Amino acid sequence: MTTHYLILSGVLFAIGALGVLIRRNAIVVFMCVELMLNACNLAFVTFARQNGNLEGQIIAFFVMVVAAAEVVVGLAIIVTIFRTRRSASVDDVNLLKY
Amino acid sequence: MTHVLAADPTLADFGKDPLWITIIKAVMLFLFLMLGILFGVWYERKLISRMQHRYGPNRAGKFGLLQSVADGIKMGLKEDIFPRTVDKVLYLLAPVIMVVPAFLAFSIVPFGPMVNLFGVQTPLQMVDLPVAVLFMLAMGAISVYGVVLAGWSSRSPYALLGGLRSAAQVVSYEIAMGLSFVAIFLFAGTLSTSEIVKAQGEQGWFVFLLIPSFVIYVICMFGEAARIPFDLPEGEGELVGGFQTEYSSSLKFALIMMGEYLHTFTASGIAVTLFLGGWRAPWPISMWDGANTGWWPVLWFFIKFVLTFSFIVWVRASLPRVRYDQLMSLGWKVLIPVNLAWILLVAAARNVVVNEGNKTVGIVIGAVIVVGALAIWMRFDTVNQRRKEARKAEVEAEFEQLSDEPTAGGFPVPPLDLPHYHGVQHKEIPSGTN
Amino acid sequence: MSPWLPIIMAVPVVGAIVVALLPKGGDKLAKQVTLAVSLLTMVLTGVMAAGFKPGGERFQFKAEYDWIPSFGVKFGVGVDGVALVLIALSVVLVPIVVLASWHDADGVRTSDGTLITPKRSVKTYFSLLLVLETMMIGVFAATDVFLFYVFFEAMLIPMYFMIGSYGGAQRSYAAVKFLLYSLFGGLLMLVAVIGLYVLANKGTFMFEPLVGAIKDPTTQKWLFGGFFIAFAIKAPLWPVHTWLPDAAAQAPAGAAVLLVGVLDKVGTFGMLRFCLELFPDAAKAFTMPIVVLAVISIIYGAIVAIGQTDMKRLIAYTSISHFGFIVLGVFAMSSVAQSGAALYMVNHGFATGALFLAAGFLIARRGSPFIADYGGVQKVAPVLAGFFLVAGLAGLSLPGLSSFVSEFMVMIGTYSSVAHGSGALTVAAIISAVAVILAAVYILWMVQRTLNGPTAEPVKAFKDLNAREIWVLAPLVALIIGFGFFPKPLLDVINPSVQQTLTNVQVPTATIAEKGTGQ
Amino acid sequence: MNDVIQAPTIEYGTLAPLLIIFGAACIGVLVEAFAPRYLRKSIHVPLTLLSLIGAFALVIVQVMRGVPTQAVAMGAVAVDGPALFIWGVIIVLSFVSVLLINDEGHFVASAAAVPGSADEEEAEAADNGTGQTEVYPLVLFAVGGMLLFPASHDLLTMFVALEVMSLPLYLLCGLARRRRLLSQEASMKYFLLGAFSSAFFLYGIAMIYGYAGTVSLPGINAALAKGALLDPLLMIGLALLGVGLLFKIGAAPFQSWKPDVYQGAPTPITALMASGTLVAAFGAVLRVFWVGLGNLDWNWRPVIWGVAALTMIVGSILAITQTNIKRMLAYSSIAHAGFLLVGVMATFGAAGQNAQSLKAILFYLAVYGITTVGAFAVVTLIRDPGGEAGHLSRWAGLGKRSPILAGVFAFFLLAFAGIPLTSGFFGKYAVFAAALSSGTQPGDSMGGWMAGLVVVGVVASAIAAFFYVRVIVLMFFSEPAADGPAIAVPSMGTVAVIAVSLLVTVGVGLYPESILGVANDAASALFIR
Amino acid sequence: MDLYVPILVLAVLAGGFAIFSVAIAPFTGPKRWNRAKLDAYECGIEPTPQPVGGGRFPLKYMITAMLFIVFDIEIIFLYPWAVSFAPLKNDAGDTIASGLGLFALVEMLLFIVTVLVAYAYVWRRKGLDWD
Repeated sequence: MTTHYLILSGVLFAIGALGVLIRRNAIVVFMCVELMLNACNLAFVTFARQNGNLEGQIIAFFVMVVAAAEVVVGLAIIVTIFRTRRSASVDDVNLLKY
Repeated sequence: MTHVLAADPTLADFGKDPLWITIIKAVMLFLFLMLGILFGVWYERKLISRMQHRYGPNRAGKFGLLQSVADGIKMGLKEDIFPRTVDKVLYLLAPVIMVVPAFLAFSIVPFGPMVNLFGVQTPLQMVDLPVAVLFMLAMGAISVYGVVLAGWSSRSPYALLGGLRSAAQVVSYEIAMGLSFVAIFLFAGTLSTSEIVKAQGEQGWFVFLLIPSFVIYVICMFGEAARIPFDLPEGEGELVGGFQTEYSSSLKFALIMMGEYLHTFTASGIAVTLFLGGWRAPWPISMWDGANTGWWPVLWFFIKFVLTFSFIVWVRASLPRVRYDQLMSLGWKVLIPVNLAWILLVAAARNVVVNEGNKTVGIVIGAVIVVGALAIWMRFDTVNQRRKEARKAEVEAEFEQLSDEPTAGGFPVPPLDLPHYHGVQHKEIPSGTN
Repeated sequence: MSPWLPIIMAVPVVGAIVVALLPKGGDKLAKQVTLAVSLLTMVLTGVMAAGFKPGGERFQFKAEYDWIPSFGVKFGVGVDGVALVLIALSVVLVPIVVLASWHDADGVRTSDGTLITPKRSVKTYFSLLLVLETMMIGVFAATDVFLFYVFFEAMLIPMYFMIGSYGGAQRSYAAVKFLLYSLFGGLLMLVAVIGLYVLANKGTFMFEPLVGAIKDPTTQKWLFGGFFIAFAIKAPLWPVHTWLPDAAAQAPAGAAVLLVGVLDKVGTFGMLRFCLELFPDAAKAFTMPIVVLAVISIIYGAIVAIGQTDMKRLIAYTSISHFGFIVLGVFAMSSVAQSGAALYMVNHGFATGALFLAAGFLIARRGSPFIADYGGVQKVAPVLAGFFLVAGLAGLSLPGLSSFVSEFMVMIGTYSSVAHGSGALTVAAIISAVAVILAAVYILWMVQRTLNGPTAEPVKAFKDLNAREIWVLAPLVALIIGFGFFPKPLLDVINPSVQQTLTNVQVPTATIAEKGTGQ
Repeated sequence: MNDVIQAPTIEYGTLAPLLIIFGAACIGVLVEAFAPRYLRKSIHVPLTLLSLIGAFALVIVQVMRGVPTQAVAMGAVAVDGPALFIWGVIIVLSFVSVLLINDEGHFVASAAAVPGSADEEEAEAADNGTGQTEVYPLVLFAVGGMLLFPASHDLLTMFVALEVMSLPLYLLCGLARRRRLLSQEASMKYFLLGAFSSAFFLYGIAMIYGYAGTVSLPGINAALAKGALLDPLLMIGLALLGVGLLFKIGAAPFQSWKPDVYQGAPTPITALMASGTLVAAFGAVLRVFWVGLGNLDWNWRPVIWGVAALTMIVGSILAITQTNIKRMLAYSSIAHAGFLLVGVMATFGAAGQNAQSLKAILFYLAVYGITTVGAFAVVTLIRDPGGEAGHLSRWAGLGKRSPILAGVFAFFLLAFAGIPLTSGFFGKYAVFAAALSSGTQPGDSMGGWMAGLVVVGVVASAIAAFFYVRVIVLMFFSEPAADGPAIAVPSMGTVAVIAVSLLVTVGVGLYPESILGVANDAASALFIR
Repeated sequence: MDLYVPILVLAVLAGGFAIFSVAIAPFTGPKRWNRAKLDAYECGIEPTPQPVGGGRFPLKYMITAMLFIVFDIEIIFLYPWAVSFAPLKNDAGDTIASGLGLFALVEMLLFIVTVLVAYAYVWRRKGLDWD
């Protein structure tokens, strides 16, 4: 029955990745990344149950912490950009050309 | 009193009920809460008005007991205002999101030990989890979503700001509250409520063991349930009803009110369960062996519960509402650091008491913690003291300046010795001439 | 362990540092120091060369120091005959070049005073020159393949800057082209070097242990390819020669002399030393195609040279043709031809050097490299004209001048070589003989167009050679004529090591039988 | 918790360098909190530098005491020979970079302020050119992460280290005083892409955990030894893990962030990233592929082959089209990542072979890192009114205007190009040699492929040489522009940085054994498996 | 899993109730249309048009949110630590799981001190002040 959870986490991860690639608003992109991280958490916990050891759940804890840190840093950056140029769209961020 | 009663349920006793028992329990709990709300509203109003030398509701039914029923019906029959600008789905969803977790949060509160319910041995508790307390906190957190969404979907500045304010307040106090439980877990070694109650049976009520935790919890309780003195979310005086501005009437409003009442109930329930020995009989009665068996504990629980609730009401009657910055700085600058220090202290003590191995190190560490905490506190205290004095001094200076030179500070005051005040050119108009 | 070579290599680089650190405005001093250092180096080399025993063991004045043990790289130097003469060539050319380019860096003015190259940092130029000298000595002296490679590549940088900063109008283009060509070849060679080390699995880069270390023919072919391409680019062999005319034309005369006179020799030297001895089977297998390339560049160089309007380019193309001869000699697999090739390297150095310098003096006077702008120089500046004529004749290897001996030996050797049984080499020799006539054409035509005929207007203002310039050309011409009549000392030094090479390559004894016919 | 929990043990002594760095970082935060603004920098600088020195000394002590052969902290961290070498290198590099960071005027006074706004003015007035002093603790945290990253012995620690390393860098990128918008963009792009890639990394970990039932690298290897090697979980995990790691080293096709970030970030930070982060990331890559996936080499080596080739080619070719010096250096660093990957290709099979290629990579990393820092240090000195003179055309004729600076820079470029008698050449040689010799060891199916890869590398470096040479041509062979950029008078720190980098580049170029020997000792004590 | 069944049941009950009352509200009451009544209430003045997705709000709230995340995570770490700190005894009173003891105490001390460092920083940088 753990397969269902895996499928779910896979779907979540895919949605997140797709969102990162498609969506244009920085905050949304960034939420999609968080979604991906949570998909990872789901996978970890599922595998922890499957393998019958606790590592996965512990890892989930750490991932939460890291995600939190990422949220804080990311929001800080995005807010700063927003304050300087009144827009949080990735498309407006185009001074750096290839 | 370390003797262990067979009747004490542990985690192992849960998840065994047949479905129908579960359903019965659920219905019972649900009814209990609904009636509780009806009764509670009446009780609160009555109590407060008594404290304020008023009669309070006394028209609907005996002692106005049916007052809240009447209110409910009235709300049902009022017009259901649906503002044009709101975000439809969320606007409707918000009250639901607020009320459902409030119900669930209460489900982990134990009412009593193992009882015989329709011939089935089952603990007198809806459900218990290895992470029961965490579950309760989580539910509390979810209903914050309700608040924020309510404010956000209303599309009105008051609602938005109100929602954010209450969200900020609730989360801030959630931290302190969560920390205040840690000491308990240090003693009980579990998060399951039933086992915590059991542990209180063995180690005594935590309210006595961990007074600081209890005090902090009680403070946070008000913050969490947004009761006076911390009822800023709907501080009418400041932001016209806060996040529920647009829920002007009707059952949606009723749901929101209900949710907040349930939070209050949960807060009291948790206070009773974690600190006041849960369903255990208080001291003199506990002498009698039968006190903690059968259905008796339900009685003890109710007594404690009602008393706690009355205390909340009493506070409402006696304290004014605090300012928002005071609220926040209390939560962030006082409760959290004190909590952390206290936790470390308890841990150190606990380490010395129960853990095998070298005790001296533990003691040393404990001493270090105490000294360090005190040092920091004193330092901050003196700093604050200096700040206060400085502030005071400059205010006084300002005042001085104003008093001896009226036009200072940019507020021109007309000099009081101008001639016309004394009526130099004042021409007497004789009365009665025409 | 003899300290000779390390000392000789150290002297110029120390000198370079001294020159670079001279106080501001010490240009004159810098030039004098440079000249002194280069002369000292020459003297030292001479003393060392005197101690060289032609009959003795192959590598003499050996010195080995651990350099990079983790890679098995040693700082190993030592000279055999060929290396010795080439080192001699370089140390002789350097002081001459120093003299020749005395004023190159401080803005060259034509006789009518127009500035053709602006003022540039003198100290940099001369310290680069000295650094280059060290590396030229090092690359010939290295007995450690890795060390050889290091010098082979590092040499590019000073030359690159000399061309790029001190050259003519197109200098940066020429410099980059030169650098990239050589670098590319060098990198391929690097792969081959690594491959050699790994596959030989001897744990060392020293030349002698590596001889015959690679048995498998196909492996040999690959590695040979790596080395050969690098060398072919270096000693411009058709079709990878195109960088040379640009570089030589843009470089200041002095630098051009070193470029064509010495740096390119590294290529042919490398073929003789490494390609042949390390990968004999591959060398034999590839002889035919390489010979074909050589012949092509002989003819091609000559023909294109005829069409040139720019003196320096013309000389560059003549050298391409000459290098064709050298490569031909190297791969003819007969001792005569190889000795001839080795000798040719030296003589060509002197001859072309003289030609470049003389042309340089002409250009310095007129400010234009184009032949058409000259005419009747001999009336105005007879001495200059004389030197130019002699150098030119040496270029077409007139009998009695040094290049004749070597060219003759190469052709004889190739003609009579029976390596690869078939008379293919014979045919090659015959075809290449055509180039002799062509050479006569391009040299004489150029000489005639510049020296004889009506004196062009601007040429009238020419001053004849001053003392410095005479001192530059005289020794070269002396050497050309001297070795023209009496090449034996050089050959005595060269022959043994060529023998050694051939024995390492294991060519049929028949060829070795008729050795020495050239003398 | 039905089973007995044993209190874990932590070898504080072995982890001391890490602890010093992190401790200093925390103290730095406290300094930020309590020290008055005008004092902060004068406290931070010695604190940071001293902590780095202390950490380095401790690393030396470790080496003296003998390299541990056991993973410490319950198998979370492996302080083995390579790790110690990498630590040393990272600490030195970050020390040098910090010297660069001390230089005034790189960092914004208050990052949150809107440019030109009132509070910006106020902040500018308040700080004496030092800029936001949070930089120092942030750098220390980043360095700590860099130290932990290559030493982490299970994937969880590695992930945490990765984030600890990256998050401060994300912020630091946005702190440039001039060209603010550019810098903030860089920071945002770096953050979004970085978070994206780390999510991939994490999901990869999850999959591998699902396959192996553990995240400790040796455990994974053991599981590979007996488990089925075609398990989809494993494949997905391997791929995603690879994406995460390759992103960090900026290998194609995950290189796109590098030029933007390098260009936008304040140059000292760019120097730190280009040197320290690269070193750390490669340490991690080596550890994962050798310790964790060693039994799977037949599976990942073809992929790495392609990636390495692609990276070298892309880096070299795209660099040619660049007009901005920092972007060009970024692409060159991509190309170098490719060369290093060639070395990674060679780390497999017999221990001896592994040691050799390990040595090569370690050496390469050390010399490349230091040269990079030097190059960026020079870049900081060529200034326009609006900030650093990024555009290549502004560099024209620099050789005439300040020959020494131009000469030094040219030398660094030659080192990048791998001309003999510079450190870069020996780095490249070492890697290529390792690759070729790995191709010859028995039982390797990819012998010819390795040779092919080396040839690709050679071609790539020939292409790369072109654009390095182009800059030299620009600096020396073309006349200076009328309104050339100003050449800032370098501070003591910058001078020291350039001098040190030059010294190392030359010294190692003449006598590589100096570092090579150390790398050799470090590598011969292999990764703990 | 079936530990959670009762919660599910209760959730269904409460949810049903809530949704029901939200749903019937429009039908039970009268409808008297009035434009002003359906506007957003701003004490009687013309309501300020709100952008989709709510208006802009002070950054302060965002900062609070970030702080909350950080400290909540800290709590996450405190709970397991607290639970497994003391040795676990069964009813018979003999230890079935030894506590982490001194080690845990020291580690948690370090952890909390680290958090307090950040806390002090935030405090000093006026992160906790509401003016």
